[in-house]
Amino acid sequence: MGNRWVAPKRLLFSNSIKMDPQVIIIGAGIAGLTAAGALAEKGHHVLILEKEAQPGGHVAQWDRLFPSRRPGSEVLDHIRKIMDGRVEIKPGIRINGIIAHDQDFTVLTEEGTSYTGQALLIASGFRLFQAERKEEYGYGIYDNVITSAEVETVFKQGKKLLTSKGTLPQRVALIHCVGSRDEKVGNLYCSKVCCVTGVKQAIEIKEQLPQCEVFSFYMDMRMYDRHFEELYFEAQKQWGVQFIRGRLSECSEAPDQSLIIKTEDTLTGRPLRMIVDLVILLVGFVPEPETGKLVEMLGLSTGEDGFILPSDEHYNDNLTTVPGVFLAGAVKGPATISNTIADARAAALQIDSWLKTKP
Amino acid sequence: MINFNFFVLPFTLGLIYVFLAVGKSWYRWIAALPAIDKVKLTNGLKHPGKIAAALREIFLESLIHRKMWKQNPLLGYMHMSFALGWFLLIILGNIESRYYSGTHLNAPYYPIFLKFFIHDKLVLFFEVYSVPFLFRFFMDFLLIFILSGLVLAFLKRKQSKWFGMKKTTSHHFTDRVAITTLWLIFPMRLLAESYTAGYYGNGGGFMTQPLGNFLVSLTPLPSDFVAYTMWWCYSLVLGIFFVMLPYSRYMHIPTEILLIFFRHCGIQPKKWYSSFSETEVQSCSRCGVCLDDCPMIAAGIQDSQAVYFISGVRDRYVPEEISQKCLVCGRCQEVCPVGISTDSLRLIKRREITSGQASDFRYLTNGHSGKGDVVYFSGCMTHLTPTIILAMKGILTRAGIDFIHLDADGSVCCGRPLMIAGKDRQANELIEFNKTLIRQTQARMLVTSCPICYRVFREEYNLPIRIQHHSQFLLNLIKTGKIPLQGHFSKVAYHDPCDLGRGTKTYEAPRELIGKVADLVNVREEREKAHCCGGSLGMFEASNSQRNLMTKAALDILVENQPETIATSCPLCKKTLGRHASMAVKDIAELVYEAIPRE
Amino acid sequence: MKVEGKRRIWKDYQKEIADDRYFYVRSCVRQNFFPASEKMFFRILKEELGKDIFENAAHTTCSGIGYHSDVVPFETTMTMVARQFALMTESGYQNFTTSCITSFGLYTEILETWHHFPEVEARVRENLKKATGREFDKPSNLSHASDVIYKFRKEIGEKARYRLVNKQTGQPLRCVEHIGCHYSRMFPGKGVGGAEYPYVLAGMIEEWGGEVIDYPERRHCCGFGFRQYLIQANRGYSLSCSKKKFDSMAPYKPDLILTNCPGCPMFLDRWQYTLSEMEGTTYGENGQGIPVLTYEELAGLVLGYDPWDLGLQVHQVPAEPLLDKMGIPYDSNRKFLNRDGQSMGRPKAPSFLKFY
Amino acid sequence: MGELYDRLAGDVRFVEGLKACLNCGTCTAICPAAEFYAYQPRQIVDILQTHDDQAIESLLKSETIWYCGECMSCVTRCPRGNAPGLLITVLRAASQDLGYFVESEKGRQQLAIKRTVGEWILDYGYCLYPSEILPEKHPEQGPVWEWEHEHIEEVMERLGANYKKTGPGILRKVPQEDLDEIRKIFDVTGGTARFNAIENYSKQKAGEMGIDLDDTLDNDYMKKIYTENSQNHGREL
Amino acid sequence: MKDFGFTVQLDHSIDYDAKDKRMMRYVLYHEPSLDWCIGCGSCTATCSAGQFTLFNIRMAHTLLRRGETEKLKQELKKCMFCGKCQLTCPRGVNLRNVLLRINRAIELFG
Repeated sequence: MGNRWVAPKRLLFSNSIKMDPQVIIIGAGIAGLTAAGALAEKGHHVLILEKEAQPGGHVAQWDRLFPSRRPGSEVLDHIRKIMDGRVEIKPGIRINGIIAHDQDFTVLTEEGTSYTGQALLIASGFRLFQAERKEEYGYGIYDNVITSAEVETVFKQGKKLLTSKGTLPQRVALIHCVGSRDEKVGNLYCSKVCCVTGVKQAIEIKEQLPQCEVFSFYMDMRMYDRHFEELYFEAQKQWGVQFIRGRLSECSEAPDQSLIIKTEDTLTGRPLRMIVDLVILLVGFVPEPETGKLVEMLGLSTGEDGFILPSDEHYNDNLTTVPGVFLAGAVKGPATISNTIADARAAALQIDSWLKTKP
Repeated sequence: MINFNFFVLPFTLGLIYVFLAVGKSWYRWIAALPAIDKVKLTNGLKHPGKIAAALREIFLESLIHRKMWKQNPLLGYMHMSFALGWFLLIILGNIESRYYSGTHLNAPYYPIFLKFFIHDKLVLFFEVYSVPFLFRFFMDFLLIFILSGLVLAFLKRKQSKWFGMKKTTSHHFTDRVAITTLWLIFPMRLLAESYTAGYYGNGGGFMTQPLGNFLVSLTPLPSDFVAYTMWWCYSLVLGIFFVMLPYSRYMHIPTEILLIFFRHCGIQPKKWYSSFSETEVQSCSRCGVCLDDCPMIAAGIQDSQAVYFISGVRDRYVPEEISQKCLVCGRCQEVCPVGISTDSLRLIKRREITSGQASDFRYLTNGHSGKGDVVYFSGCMTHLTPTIILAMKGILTRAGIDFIHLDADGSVCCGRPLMIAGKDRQANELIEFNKTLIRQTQARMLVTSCPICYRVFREEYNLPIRIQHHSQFLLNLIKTGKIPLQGHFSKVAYHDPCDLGRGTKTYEAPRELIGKVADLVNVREEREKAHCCGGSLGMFEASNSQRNLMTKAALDILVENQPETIATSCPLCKKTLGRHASMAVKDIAELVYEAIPRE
Repeated sequence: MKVEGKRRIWKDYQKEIADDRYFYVRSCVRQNFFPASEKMFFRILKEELGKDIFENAAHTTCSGIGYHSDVVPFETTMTMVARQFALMTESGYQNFTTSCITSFGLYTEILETWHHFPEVEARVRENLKKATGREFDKPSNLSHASDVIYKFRKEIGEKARYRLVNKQTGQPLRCVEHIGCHYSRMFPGKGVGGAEYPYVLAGMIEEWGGEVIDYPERRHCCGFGFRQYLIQANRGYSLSCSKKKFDSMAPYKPDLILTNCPGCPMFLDRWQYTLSEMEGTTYGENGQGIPVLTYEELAGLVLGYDPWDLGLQVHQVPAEPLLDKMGIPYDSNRKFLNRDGQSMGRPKAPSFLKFY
Repeated sequence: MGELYDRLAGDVRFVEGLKACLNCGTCTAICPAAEFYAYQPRQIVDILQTHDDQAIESLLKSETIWYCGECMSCVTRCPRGNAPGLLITVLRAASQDLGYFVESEKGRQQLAIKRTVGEWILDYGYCLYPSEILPEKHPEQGPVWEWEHEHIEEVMERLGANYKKTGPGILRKVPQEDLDEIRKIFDVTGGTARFNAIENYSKQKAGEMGIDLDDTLDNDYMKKIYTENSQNHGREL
Repeated sequence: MKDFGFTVQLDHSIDYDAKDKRMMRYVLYHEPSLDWCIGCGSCTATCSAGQFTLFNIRMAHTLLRRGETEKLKQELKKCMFCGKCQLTCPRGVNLRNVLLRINRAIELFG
């Protein structure tokens, strides 16, 4: 059995924490944490460097997950359980250099400390699109234009979704494809998760405010994954969420701070104007700028979308052109949580076998 | 000799009342008949043949309850015992009373209460074959006959399943009073006669005399007094029943008689609510036989079956969704003991709802329609099952028929879907349009693949040319050797489409046709009793899932004898059944086409 | 409404505007309807700011209206524009300033086109040579006249004798800005403040003490639509567009509408009249309408020029109520006098719209 | 790809204007023409990207392409970088050069524009000139313009214009040699050809319609195209 | 009032808040399955009337939702009621009843 010869290794590490880690993971989001857990289980010594003060990444900010609407914390706790005690996490780290030796990598931080590992896993994830950039939607200008992320925060705090005046919204519009599929902001790709997030939030809003009319403005409903279409159906059948095919063109504020949205009702081919109390922008994924630095330091390549390219998109999805540098999760582009977890496990497996075959 | 006593008054008054009430209604309905129907009626009544036929039906249905027997023997017997038993009791009672009174004219109550007035003639043991004895014997016999029915009726209330009825209708107040009194009538008669016989020590029959003696021996009270009270009760329940009858479901008894006469005089349902409809509605006995035979039950729909719908009509309020919640498959019509035309009643109500709705088909501009010997109209639905069109065109070509496919590029609907929604006026615009198209072809025959079209072609188009459903047409081709057959299917179950089967009574042609190309396995409920596939265009208020349940129910019966293929002759049925069937569902045209050797 | 949000965006769209030596080309529409505004632009730049601004008598239209009403081919218009550049080059200037927004948009578009399709530029140079024997350099800086005023809004503000403040109440005047569609719609980067929240006029208003009012149909076109106005049968479109804007801004009770496009002020001014004659509806308090100003007129007013020198008398919607609010003195008797002080008679008074 | 499509695709504005439409409708949403006419910019782009010559030809002959006001609001919004407004300019050019414009009421109006704005460019060096803006043709200009027009010299002088005079300045007389240059430019670059096309096709059509059309501004055909809306164009229900 | 030779034009844009929603409410109450529509257009594609004229069921549904009663009235008259649309609907919307109910709603509120 594998364990027989893995055992001494683990022994070796357990009594020499001081020693350099085998694997350095950059980013303590679900990708980083999952990979860390998987590697630790295989007996590798793992160190995670995280720029935020707290691990958990975006999932930590999210209330409930699609399609099942189970709390995000459940998933996070599960992942933590696997790695707790076996993995060391260094929060608040700013990386300002990586030196690749022939056998290992040294990561230099702004604090001047340095960490060396034989393998490097980039799991630094993504950033949410900054809605201000979609100027005509008036985010940051009109008080009642908010993002899907803010909605999650409200739900996570167990609060009610209210207008800027503190009243219950009578009508809410969810806007799809904000910062995605839009050359005006330089993102031609689809962010994959917004459609279903929109449907999920629409349902959650109806749960919370049954009297509230919820409209969803979409171009295509991309319900590509398991149970997504069913969720969409539920939103229509059970919650009477109304879906209007047409992309939001512009938003303006009425004297009473409600919003006048302009879109085409493409199924009638006519402009449509509607007054809503709250506009929710379903913001997409953009590459994490910090990751850009890593890409330069390591001489990796990115696609037109700015996300890192693996050495082969089909069969070497977790490898890069640089031996010893691996990828997991949304650094490679928009991904769901379940995809990310699976991807991180795959990365761990790749790293494990790489470390073993290493001379 | 004065044969009178005050206790006969309730009965007598009740009897007079019921005769007046029923007479009044009959008069009202007849008076309200449209002129044409009045003529039909008077002509019919001059025609002894028709009267005879009517009487025969009345005897078979109202007394013997033939349809009930078919439905379930127990149920049939129960109804017969009451109806026939009572009828004979009255007849025999009259003869008996004449024998005693020696006159033909007796007060109406006299035969009913005969045993009260007549009890002096002592019948000795050796006079077994004397007239009075025989009378007493048969009267008692009939009484038992009726009471046995009563017992069954009582059981039915408790155990309707035994009578093949899963569902029964509930009763109104008047119904309850009527049924209680009805049930009490004969036990009362029994008691009255028995006590009397017991008191006098004679006058009873083989049942009433011993029972009388026994009862008298038990009763502490003076038995003449008890007997007298019983006669009062007997007369009272009779009286109350008669008074209640016009306001209870038992009104169907006199109404049905009138209805039968109407029918035999050739009076038919109208497109609008007519006096005929009213008699139909009033003849409904609320027996609820239509409940179990309604395919909607399979979908858990239990509020809009014919009996409920009709009682709504009777009470002059039918919620729209009830009128619309029906497959109009005609299955209930087949089993209704009274033979009420439930479908046309349903459509009458639908017309009231929708006939006003606007339509505008001016966009239909008379395009080309080539000429041909036979004009083939595939129909809208068939456009959704192109294999049928393919098969038909293949066969027609192979048979060397000079045909033209009238609706090759899109059908103008035949109009039935509108009619079944109650929009006849709108439908006629389409009918007129199609008629012109068809005439232009100068064809001698119109063939369609869609029973829906076929039915409306026959019922509403009155075209000067022959109209056939493709099942009939293909059968003819085979018989006349126009198409060679080679292939043979084994174990095919045939599903009767509502509009082809019950709609146009076309049961044999498709079966014979299948017989030519396959082994037909029989289906438990077929022909008149075939289930609707669930896809009916007549249904508006069923959800998709409810329709699926009906389809599954129909399929379960079709597959009972493990067929390898399900055959039907309606594109809609094919599509509907095909959605859930585990085996191939083919139109008979496809079967035939596949059986033709390829060249 | 969070103004910080807008400020952030305004910061992102700061364009390069030359600070002297402007080669100026006139606007077809402004010359006809707001001649004094172009006059004022020269006076402000020369007299108030001491800048060098030059007009070449040989310059002409860019043919923009002809182009956008589709009777003039793109090829021709590009060559017309090239000719203007040639005149600039010959006059020894590099900073090109247009009085017209349509022109500004067109110049921008053409320069972009030449940038992406050098072969087109080559062809145009060839054609120009063939037709006129002229050659040209592309301008090193392209600006609209309103950009220039925006650039010097502070200087003007410092010299201001009047501010956009209601003399009685001391409240800032509620100003609605209307940006010409072709200013930044096609190339947001080429306009101060971008396409969604242009700052070019808002900047002036803020600087000179007014309050900028945002309203739902702020971005809506005034409705010129070229062929949609030029042909009488199509003017319903033009009218309806402006009506839409008026109805949308009315609840905010604006004191004035400020514009940077030649056509817009004319339409926003005339359509108020037309609507009043057509439906009896007037905007603004007691039927006086909402005054519509060009940025030069407004600059002139704050700098204390005589309203009649600014040409406010040729507005159909009277400016007097605004002047009163701002506390600017004016002599009603001189409103319709010619240069030598003789009367030119008076226009007829409209049936509904106030007339002073 | 058809001939007609290739012809359009030859135009740089077409190349800039047509990337790939995903039919989101952001253009129609804010299009003034879509508000006041039976018009959708989205539909235009959608038809063009079918590359279907038949569809394109009927488009060139239709009223539809003439509804746009070329405000270019659509350009700002398109998430795919299409420019419906630009495409319209290309379509209108083709419609005129191919003579399809006379097939639609709105298209026929081009002659009136050519004979006014078009000619004025060549006559005055500017698209408009006060003397030409007649109050009777522009009632909406109101009494002030009427008054202005009546006293045009004085008013222009009062407002500091150099009306009809030589040298630089507002509304000056553009020197003849410069006007000649413009004319040359029009000859060389197809402006004149466009003018002739509009004239000839219009005269032809006027003949077909049996309506009198001479070279003046005042004739039945000109009156008709300038003032008439014989059909709804989606202006009212 | 003065005649200028042109007038203010109808605004085609759907002002959602200005429209009458009674018909939509009525139909949705009586036929909730209409809420399941995903606007795929199968109904319109197969429509019998659609073979002969511009009749768009998907459009009719949208008009209903937007409260565009007048246009809806005109549209619906063209329906032949054949039921093909219902057979092709991937979401199993009970379309014939929808059409019937819209007609009813037109009678009630039109």
